[in-house]
Amino acid sequence: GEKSEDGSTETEPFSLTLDFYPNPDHAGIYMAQKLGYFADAGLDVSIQTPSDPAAPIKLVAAGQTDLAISYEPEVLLAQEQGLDVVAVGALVDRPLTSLIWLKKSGIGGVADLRGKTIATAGIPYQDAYLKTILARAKLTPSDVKTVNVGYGLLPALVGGSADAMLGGFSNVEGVDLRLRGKDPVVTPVDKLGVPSYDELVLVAKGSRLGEDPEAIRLFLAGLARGTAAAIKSPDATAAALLEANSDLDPKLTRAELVATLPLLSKRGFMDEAKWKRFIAWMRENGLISAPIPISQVLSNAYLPGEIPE
Amino acid sequence: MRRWLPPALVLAALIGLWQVAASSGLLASVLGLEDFLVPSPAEIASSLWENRSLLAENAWVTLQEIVLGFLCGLAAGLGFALLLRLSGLLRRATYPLMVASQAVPILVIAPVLVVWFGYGIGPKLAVVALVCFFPIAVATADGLRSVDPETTKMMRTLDASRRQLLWRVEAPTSLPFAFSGARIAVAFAPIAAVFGEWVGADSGLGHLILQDNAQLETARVFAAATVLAVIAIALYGLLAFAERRIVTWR
Amino acid sequence: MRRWLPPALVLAALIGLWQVAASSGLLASVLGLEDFLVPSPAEIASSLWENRSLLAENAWVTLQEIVLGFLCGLAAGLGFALLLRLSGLLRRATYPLMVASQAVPILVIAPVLVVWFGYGIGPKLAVVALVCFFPIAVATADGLRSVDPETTKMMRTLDASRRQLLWRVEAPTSLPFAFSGARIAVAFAPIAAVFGEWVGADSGLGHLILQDNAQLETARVFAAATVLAVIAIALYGLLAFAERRIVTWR
Amino acid sequence: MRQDTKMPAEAKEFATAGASPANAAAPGAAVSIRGLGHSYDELAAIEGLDLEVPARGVLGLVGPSGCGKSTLLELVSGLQEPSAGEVEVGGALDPAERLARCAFMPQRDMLLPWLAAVDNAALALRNRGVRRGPARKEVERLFERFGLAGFERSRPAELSGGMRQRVAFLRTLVSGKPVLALDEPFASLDAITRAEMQGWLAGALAADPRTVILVTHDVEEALYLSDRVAVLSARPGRVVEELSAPAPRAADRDAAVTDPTFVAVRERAMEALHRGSR
Amino acid sequence: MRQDTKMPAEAKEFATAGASPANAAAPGAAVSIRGLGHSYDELAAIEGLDLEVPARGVLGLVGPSGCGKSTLLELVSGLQEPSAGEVEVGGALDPAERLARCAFMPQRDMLLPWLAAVDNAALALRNRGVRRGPARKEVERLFERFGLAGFERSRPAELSGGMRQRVAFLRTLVSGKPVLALDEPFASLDAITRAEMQGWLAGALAADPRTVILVTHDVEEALYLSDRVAVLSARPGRVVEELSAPAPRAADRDAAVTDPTFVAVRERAMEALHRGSR
Ligand SMILES: Nc1ncnc2c1ncn2[C@@H]1O[C@H](COP(=O)(O)OP(=O)(O)OP(=O)(O)O)[C@@H](O)[C@H]1O
Ligand SMILES: Nc1ncnc2c1ncn2[C@@H]1O[C@H](COP(=O)(O)OP(=O)(O)OP(=O)(O)O)[C@@H](O)[C@H]1O
Ligand SMILES: [Mg+2]
Ligand SMILES: [Mg+2]
Repeated sequence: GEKSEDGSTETEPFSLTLDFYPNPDHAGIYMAQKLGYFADAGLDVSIQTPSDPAAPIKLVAAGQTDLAISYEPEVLLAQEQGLDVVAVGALVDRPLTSLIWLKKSGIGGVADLRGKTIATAGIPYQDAYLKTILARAKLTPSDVKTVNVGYGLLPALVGGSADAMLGGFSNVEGVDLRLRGKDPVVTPVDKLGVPSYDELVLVAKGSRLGEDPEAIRLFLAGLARGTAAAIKSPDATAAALLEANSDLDPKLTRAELVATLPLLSKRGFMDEAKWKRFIAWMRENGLISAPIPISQVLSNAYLPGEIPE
Repeated sequence: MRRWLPPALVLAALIGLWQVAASSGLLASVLGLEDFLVPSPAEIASSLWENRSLLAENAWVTLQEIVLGFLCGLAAGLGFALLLRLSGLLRRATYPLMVASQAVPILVIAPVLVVWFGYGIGPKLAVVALVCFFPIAVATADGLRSVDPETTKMMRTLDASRRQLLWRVEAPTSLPFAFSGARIAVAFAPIAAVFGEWVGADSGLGHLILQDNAQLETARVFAAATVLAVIAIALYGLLAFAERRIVTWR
Repeated sequence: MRRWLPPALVLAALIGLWQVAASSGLLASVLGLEDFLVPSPAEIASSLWENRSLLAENAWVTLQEIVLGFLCGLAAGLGFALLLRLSGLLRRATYPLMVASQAVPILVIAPVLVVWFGYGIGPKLAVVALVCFFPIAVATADGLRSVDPETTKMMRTLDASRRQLLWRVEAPTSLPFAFSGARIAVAFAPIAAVFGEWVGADSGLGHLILQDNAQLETARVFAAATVLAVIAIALYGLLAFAERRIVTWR
Repeated sequence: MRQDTKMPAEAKEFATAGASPANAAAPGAAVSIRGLGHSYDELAAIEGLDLEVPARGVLGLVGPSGCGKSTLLELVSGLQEPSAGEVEVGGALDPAERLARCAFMPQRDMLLPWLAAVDNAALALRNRGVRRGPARKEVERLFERFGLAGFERSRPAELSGGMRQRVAFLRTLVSGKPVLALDEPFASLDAITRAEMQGWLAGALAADPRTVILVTHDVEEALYLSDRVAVLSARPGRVVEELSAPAPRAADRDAAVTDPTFVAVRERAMEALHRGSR
Repeated sequence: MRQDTKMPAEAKEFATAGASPANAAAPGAAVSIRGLGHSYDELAAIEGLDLEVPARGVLGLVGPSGCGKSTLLELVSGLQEPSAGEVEVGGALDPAERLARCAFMPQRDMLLPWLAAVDNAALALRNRGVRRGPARKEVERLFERFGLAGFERSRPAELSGGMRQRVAFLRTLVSGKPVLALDEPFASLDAITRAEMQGWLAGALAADPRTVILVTHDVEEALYLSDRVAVLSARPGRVVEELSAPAPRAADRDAAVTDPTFVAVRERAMEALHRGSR
């Protein structure tokens, strides 16, 4: 977006589809939006919020949105399905998905899960996490009762119809439970034997990258600035989030934000070695069949060199 | 006035009981319903009051989706019923598809809806219309078929064309049926709008419910649901009133 | 035989067109439907075949939920309609609640359902029954009201008690209406079962759809949806057949 | 059964029906109508009617179309409440009690389309708690004499107008109530069938008398079947003239109706009807 | 309007209705019924019927209840197809053409409950494309003479049985078709009103002749209104005897029906009816 002589900026429309409803994971994005970093970069960013986390990656592949937030496992599955999608940056470069139970349940460790009920979001690769986690404690999936509760994870755990839940985020559900005085025990899956991966990544359509990568570059640069700003001033970030989403609960959001900011990837860099290890794990667990050439799934080429001020 | 008393009383009684049970911890102990699962009426009421502007905004969005979607569904349903009536072949040919269309989870076609209608009011209207269309079409079609054959003979011997038979006899006969269908449809419409919003939305009661559900904001979830219920009852009442005004010969 | 031909042909034609459009890339170019959004009939068919046993298992689970839930809803709906008929007070008092019950998103009461019924077939039945109950109750109630007052006079002068009037006149009169309602209900039942499974399940077509959707297994998602549609059509046809057998005087 | 076995066939048939509690309660109830008036909104259907029907008496009602005959029958049977005056049936003013004592045959047959002819005819018995089997037997015996043999299992839609009317007539009779309010029971019957039915009714009433109010358009019919005949004026219906029949329900109908006195009375009735029709 | 201005009032009223295309097409169509038979499943309703009605002629049909009169009218009007034999109306055998030439008045009035009396009566005109306003005017003029004045806007449920029947009769007449198939048009009218209507019909037919098939239970009515009267036997309906009326539609009705020859013919008809009723 080059400035025209009269000083007004020509901005190009740019659509971003979130992974799910707005939450502190998106702090950098809303900050950049609020502080006009995207506008400076000549982008007029519109933010879409789906309710089905599997939808965004399809929409990006369908060319319906310029950029979408998805999950590393989802990206790999998309590749397996032949979708033309590439991860161009990490929003959160480590697992947030956690195994959560309540202290009062008296569960000391994974081994105590034998015969217990575990609520999941009904996502196969997360069931695979559980398998790996249980295996490390010498348990098999048949030793526990898992039930797919879709959106009902928290109610299931808090309501006592499940003893533990897998699928909640440490920085969202985890914080939420703590805030409600349920003192939960929250363990991200990479602490339980699942190879680390980038929980939230930004994906673009491969062919699109070939044609004009510029907008993507500009966006990622703006996002990096936004993230930096967010980390610097949490309060302003909270304000930005709440302003943009009046239906967020202020108290909860602030708490989540505190827990989230340290987890945000500053530049969005993705570690190929880490991805390779995770791909291997996915194959071992039969989630993907063919090997996936790393160059196809991710590219750090569009990230800003150093974080611009 | 007297017509409103009984429902009001029953409602008051229920809410009262519920409140007592909740505050006396009975719900938790007996029914196992802790207040973050099912808030007490008092909590819901205060949430309704505190979030009145937020709820109002979102309710307005959803109400538009419901009303417009219902109208589309109504038009489609009535039109389809007439078509079915006029062509037995068409009837046999498309009826199964019509039924099938009701059995497809929105989740499955959600991306398609987005591709076609974007994130605007489009997909919500589509979902609401799809849901409302069916009961209206089925009920009206049944109504059109329910004409006494003797009456048809009478019309035929008076040189009625197919169209005249349809408009002068079959349509009036089917009106009460059509209203049944419409009332059923309008009661389902709010839910449909909620699902429509789950296709992708940044406002509306459905959006709010999902958001709050994720945050375990149970009181506000129930507040939103209450607003939905009120909308449904209001629209249903409106239709029932219209029916009494239009179907005067029964 | 001839009755099955038209729908079969239409269906075949549609599927054929769809396949052609898909394989010739028309869908993608014109409608923007890439095959990972909407797989081609061929893909769906092969997925149906490859996963036949998996689909069959889960379909069986869901079918049970649908049928049992529908039966509960039917019983409740008919019973409620009779009650409404017998007491005008009850009618005015509970009708609004009945309507409201349809406007509450399952998501909102899901935790309650789980607490009460656990993760077994219970919550699914509850959801299906809740959805089926309404159209049946409304349609039947309307039918019971639609008796010609002259007929009522005739029965009264023959010393009919309220119950006899209900069973000998009002019930038969309302049968066609009840069937309309039941057919509408049974078409909605599969969706209801799917949502019921989203409350919490480890098998069933709804569960399968949720999994495959997260897995981007679009072909199998559509395969499952197809099975749902077939179930709906089959049950609808069954009811229509029963109606022809029972309502012989029209 | 109250009747002894020596009575004629018609009687027996009729009698069984007669064995109803209502009937036992009030053996042949008298009907007295005092200052009766009824209006639908502004429209005055009948006005200041006074009529007396003794227990087991038969009153014929003739009057111009739309003068309120059907309305009157509904008022008597307790199906509507009068806007003025009162009706007493077997000593009861209360509409519910009147309803219990009167069997009203509406002008339109009102057969139930989903019931076979027999079951339509047996409705009253079924309502009284008689099981389907016996109830059907009960009425089927009469189908033969009513010229309906072979149509026991036919649905109303498969019957001719006159057949439907006969089923409706039968349905009313077997209710076995002390008072019969018949609204043009034979209007759609041809001369022969009609004469047969009249003869049958005459015989039945002879064996097991009832109080009957008979609305008919056929003055001759009224005069043959009734003890007294009231001629009503055009709306609002008032009594123009009341005549007593010369030979009520005489055994030889043809002879009776051609008898000069009968003809004379008929002329007077016609003349009154003329006067009443303004 | 084909009629000139010198004709009597009735005629004019009737005439407007007469100005229908169908009528213009076939001025007074003749009806001939050859070897006609009809069965419902096993049940033979009518068998081997042969009847001729000349154009503008009036045929009266009397016969025992259930002998197939209504069925016959439906067959003639092209509302049902015979299982044997053929019907020709105005030279047309094709049912659709017959339907276009015949106006059938069903035994039950079949008024539409949601339409006011006028609109029910005006149905035929409306179907023919006449706007509501003119159509209503058209029929309202006749409401007076039919004794329905003041009930133009009443719903059928607010009319008496006889009033309903008159509306249905009116509805059939104004269709202005060359052939009228009337199924007991006056069955629920009292003697006076009935005589009035008969007189009106006689006058109207005199001014603007039509081919009429008149089913009635009243032999006298049949003989007064018809040129010829066919007496049918009990089901399956066959022609027992055909008589020609002594004084069809005579100006002075009372005189005509009391005339000895008329009475004699009536006796013969009754006697034939007896024979036919087995
Ligand atoms: N339900 C009603 N609402 C309004 N008016 C009515 C109703 N029923 C009857 N009337 C009016 O009351 C008057 C008398 O009606 P009713 O049926 O008693 O006459 P009737 O003597 O039986 O006539 P008919 O011999 O033709 O049967 C008529 O003018 C009719 O229009
Ligand atoms: N739709 C039908 N289905 C079966 N049988 C029928 C049907 N309509 C008439 N019938 C039978 O055909 C015979 C003749 O019926 P129809 O109505 O023509 O007699 P009708 O001469 O008009 O008698 P009425 O004088 O009593 O009106 C009757 O025995 C009747 O049972
Ligand atoms: Mg009457
Ligand atoms: Mg007939």
